[in-house]
Amino acid sequence: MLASAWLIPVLPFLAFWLIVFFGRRLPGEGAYVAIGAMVVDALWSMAILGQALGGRTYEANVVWAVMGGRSVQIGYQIDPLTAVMLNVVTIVGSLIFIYSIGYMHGDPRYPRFFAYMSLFAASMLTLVLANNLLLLYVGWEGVGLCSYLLIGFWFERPAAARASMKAFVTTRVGDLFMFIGILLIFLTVGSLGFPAIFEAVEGGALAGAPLTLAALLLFGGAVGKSAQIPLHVWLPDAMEGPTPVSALIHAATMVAAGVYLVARSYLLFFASPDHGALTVVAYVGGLTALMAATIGVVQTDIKRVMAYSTISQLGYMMMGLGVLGYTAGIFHLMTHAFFKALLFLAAGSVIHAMHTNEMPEMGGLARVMPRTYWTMVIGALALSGIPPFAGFWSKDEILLEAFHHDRVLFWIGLAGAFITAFYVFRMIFVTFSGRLRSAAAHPHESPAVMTVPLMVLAGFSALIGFVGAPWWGNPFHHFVSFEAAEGAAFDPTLALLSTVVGLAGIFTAAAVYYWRWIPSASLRAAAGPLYTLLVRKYYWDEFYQWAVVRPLLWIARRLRIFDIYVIDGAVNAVGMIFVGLTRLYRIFDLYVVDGAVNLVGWVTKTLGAVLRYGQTGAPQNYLLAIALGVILLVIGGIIR
Amino acid sequence: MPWLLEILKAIGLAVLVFTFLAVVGAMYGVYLERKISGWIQARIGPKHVGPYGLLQTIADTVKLLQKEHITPRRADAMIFNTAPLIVAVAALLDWVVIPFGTAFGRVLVVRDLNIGVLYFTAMASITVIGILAAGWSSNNKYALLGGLRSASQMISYEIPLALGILWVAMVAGTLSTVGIVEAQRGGWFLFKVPPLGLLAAVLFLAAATAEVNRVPFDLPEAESELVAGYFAEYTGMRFALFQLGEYGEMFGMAALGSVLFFGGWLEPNLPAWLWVALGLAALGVAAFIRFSALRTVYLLRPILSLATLGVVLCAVMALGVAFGRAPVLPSLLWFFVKMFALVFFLMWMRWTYPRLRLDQLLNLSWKVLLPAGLINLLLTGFLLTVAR
Amino acid sequence: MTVGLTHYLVTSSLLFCLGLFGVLTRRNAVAILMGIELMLNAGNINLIAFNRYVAPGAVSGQIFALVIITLAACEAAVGLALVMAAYRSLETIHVDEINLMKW
Amino acid sequence: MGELAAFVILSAVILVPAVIVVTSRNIVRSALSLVPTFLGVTGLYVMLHAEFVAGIQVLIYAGAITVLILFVIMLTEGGSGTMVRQVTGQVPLGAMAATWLAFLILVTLSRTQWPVAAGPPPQYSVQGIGTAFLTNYVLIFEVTSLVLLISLVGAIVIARREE
Repeated sequence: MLASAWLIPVLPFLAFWLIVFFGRRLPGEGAYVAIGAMVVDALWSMAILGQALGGRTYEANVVWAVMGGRSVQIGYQIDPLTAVMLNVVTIVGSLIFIYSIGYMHGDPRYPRFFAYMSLFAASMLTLVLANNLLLLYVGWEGVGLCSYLLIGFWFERPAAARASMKAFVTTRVGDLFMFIGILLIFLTVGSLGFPAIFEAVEGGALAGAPLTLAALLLFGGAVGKSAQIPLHVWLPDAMEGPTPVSALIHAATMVAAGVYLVARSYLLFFASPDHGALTVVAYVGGLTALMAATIGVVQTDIKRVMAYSTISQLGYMMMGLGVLGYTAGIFHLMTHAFFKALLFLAAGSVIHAMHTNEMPEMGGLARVMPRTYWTMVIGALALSGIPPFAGFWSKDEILLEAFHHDRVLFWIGLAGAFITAFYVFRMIFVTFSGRLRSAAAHPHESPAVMTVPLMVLAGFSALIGFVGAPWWGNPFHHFVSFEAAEGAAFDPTLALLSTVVGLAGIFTAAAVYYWRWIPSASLRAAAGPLYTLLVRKYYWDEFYQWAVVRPLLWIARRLRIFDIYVIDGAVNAVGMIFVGLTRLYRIFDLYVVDGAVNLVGWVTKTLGAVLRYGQTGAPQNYLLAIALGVILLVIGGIIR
Repeated sequence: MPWLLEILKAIGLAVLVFTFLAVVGAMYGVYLERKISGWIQARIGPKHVGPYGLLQTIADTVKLLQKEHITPRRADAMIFNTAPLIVAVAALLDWVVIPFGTAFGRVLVVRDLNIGVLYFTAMASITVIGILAAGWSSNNKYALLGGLRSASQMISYEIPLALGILWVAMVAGTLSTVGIVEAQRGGWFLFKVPPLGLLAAVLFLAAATAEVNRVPFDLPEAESELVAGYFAEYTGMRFALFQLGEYGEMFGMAALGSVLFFGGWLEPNLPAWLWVALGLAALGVAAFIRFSALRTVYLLRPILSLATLGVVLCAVMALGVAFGRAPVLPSLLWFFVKMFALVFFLMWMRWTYPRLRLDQLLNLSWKVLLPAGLINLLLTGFLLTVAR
Repeated sequence: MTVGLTHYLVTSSLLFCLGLFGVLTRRNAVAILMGIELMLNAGNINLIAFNRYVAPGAVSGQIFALVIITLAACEAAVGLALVMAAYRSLETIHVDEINLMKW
Repeated sequence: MGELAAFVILSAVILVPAVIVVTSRNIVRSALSLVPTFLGVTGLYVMLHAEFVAGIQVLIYAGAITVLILFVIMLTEGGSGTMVRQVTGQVPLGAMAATWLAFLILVTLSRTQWPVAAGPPPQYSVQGIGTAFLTNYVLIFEVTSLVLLISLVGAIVIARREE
């Protein structure tokens, strides 16, 4: 079972090729193949989780290549972290796949969608199973590619095409750092397997500044993938892709890969002098959390709200990891995967009904699509950390850790929690309460194939938190834990505080958007410049435009001029010279070479004209000739 | 001169076999055919000449012997006159490798070649030439069509036949008929590696039926469309020779079938009480038919006779067991019982089934029997190798 | 006197030359095929005879003979198919009348 | 003695019909005359203790190839059995070549010493041949089967009547 775990990524990969080649001829136009692969993986992962709970771990390696003296090994491992990630990916993945049947129904490139999704699942599972940076990097790039393909899935829309480009390029920046980090580690340690690296760290072979540097470089990759400041700009635009993609890739799994990377190589961060790397992680995370949350408040596109919320939640995870809350971060990763996938799918269901993303056009959908409504409310409660829903436990743990290790971050996180609750319920109220504002739309409840996964996910979001519940001895902690970073004890007052903050956020949202005591317009007027700042997303895009894009373009123009006048000039000059030479050569060619060729041709022709009378075309004549030849030969043989 | 003795011995045995076949095969083959067809069609069949019409076919033979030999004008006389000989001789040569049983501690077989079954198929395939020659030389379009049909049919059905035989050869590990029979001491090949043995037997029987041009594969001599096909023009003894060849071939196939799949002359090793039970059951059936209103139903006559046969067999068997001597029946008898059971089966099919169309026939051979046979071989080989 | 290798060789060589004669002189494509078959048979006789007399222990000669028989079957099948095709399109199987691609 | 007699008889059975094959003006007769030739060759094989090859010889040559040839003859003009000129213009040359070749081969035979291995006639078993086929000669075996397959397909494709 554990020994054959390498088959888990292989299954979706096979599904990918199958669908690519046989596409529409497959059952369900390929959907069933992909779903089958995912479901099998899910069951498998559950079994693996069961065995991992029994305390069993597994690791296997094969030599992939030998570079000089060093042999590069690739392999996979099963440990609690991997087991948890496996389950998150496969379970959420299969639910989203099923949902996609309904959402992508009638799309012209329906099979291709499932092919890409399968490929993504394969890469993600590879990434999760890898026990070395190399294989992990392979999966990492794989998911990057799939994200690119899937964001640009509707490439007819220029927006989608541009968004996919942006996502790819932005993440590349991070990946570059990560690659450098990997090389650094390989040079210092001489191996890419995590066990070897950790040994080196513990043995002190890799320590001090290089260690911090390597950790930070790796973190650069994580920043890119997990859309942390300053590389967060791609994620909101990535919402141009189909909603299941946003749910699976840009909420549940891929963006969490960054967090997973940090967690996987946690020792590197932890061992850096006085947790330098960790502090960076923590502050980047915290700032991201707060900033993204504030932006999320003013968004009108339902999916963009989700996107910013995702960014801020990822910030929470980073923060959690940063403040020595290893378990808390992973825990939040898991819970977030479930409830954010739920929220996205619910939003997708809404979009499916309304054929628009703009919340101002919606409203009053609660009556029309109750299932979607209630599941989404559960998701929202989970997100805003109201007990007993999943989000509460994990977020509370993060705040707890922050409280114990870094007060500033604690307050940031608390503020973030308030804003989170506010924007998510703002979205709920604007979308579902009041009356329908768009006359054109005729909303309807989505088919069962979409709502059933919603309900399942809602169940998860409601209950999954209890695996971290303190009064059951907090089992998750004992399962996934980093022995050096001991989790702080549960603190009722803090829990109460975060709950109250969350409720306050909800109440404020209700006050503004449900009871309308304070009309939102007046708020905007009051907030004035702050509002513009938020709407402009802190001018990040403009900043990049000014700081990166424009200089690049300027240099490019200069280079173009250089290219035209110098390089092309040189090439043309060479061309001229050769043209001249060939003119000379042509004469020689005409009279000498052609003359020879013609001579040969003439000789052949004349000979042929004579000899052709020997060619009767009747095989028997030829045979006769052969027989006579044989006779002559035999005679010769006898005489000699 | 040992070789002379060898030749003489072979000739002597051949003559024995020939007479046996000429009498049993041709005459009583025809007689059986007519009787069974009679039963199946609720007629009585021949009954005037001799008791139960037993002498009917002898009379027919005599008649045929006196008839004139007509050679059609513009027919190629030489080939026309040789063709029946080819058919008859080929059919008779089949019997060289058929073991009839054991007596005086040696196997009763003309020649136990170490390529026995291969030889059999080869001889069977020779028949085609005779038929083709006959069809062409009698300068008659029906005959020619019949000849062509039978050529295509036999060529295409030799392959499934060979596949069926190959299966047996593979399981038995030898090509010699005697060896194959000896290999079945453990149990009939019919039940070997079930159900593949059965499949092979079905293949063999179907192909054999087609090989001897009998219904449902009797297109070459379809009376209703080709006026008896390739021997439409033949008269008198040559016609009789064709008949002899045909029945000899059929009996040969039946004999080979019994050798390949039903353990040849070996007696099935069942416990005595089972024999007694069988005998009583057969007796019961017979009595029921005999004394119930059913006796008027001609259709049941074969069952009646078979039941009687069964009774006799089982009675002898039980006696033998009682006196504790084995083998109870002489092996010859066992062989003939099995052979005639198959013959009866063939005739039964002939009078039960309609005729196939040519395309159906070829499709059956190429699209059903051939792949089935190949897969059968493959599977069996795999199983045997794995089992070993 | 007993039969030796030479006897077989003589027979086979005569058969071979007869086949050659047929191939050289017949104008019916099928007849030419028959000649070829005769030549192949002659070759087979040689193989078997040599196998029997020169290397009795081995079965190489028989193997080759079997292979040749197989190839002869292939050759007959394809050749006769060609003859059929030619007859269908040209209404003749006489090689000296089939001169579509001559000159 | 007996062996020689058998051999002579068989040679006659081989050669006389062979002459008919190459000379008869009736194509069907020459086709049918192939049969005794092949059977005679079979007899030689039996005398050489190659029973298996003999069986295959009958099965393939007499049983299959001859029938195929007859078939084609009957599907083409031969079916009418009309007598047409069957020989090309190069009969004398061909006859000359054939006779010369025969003569020369015989001369060569008479002047050659074969390394004949003495000893009792060997007993070839089908198992032996099969084993040889699947061990030393497996490549030949596979290639032959491939050729067989290809020629099968090719024959079907060529002979198919184009719609």
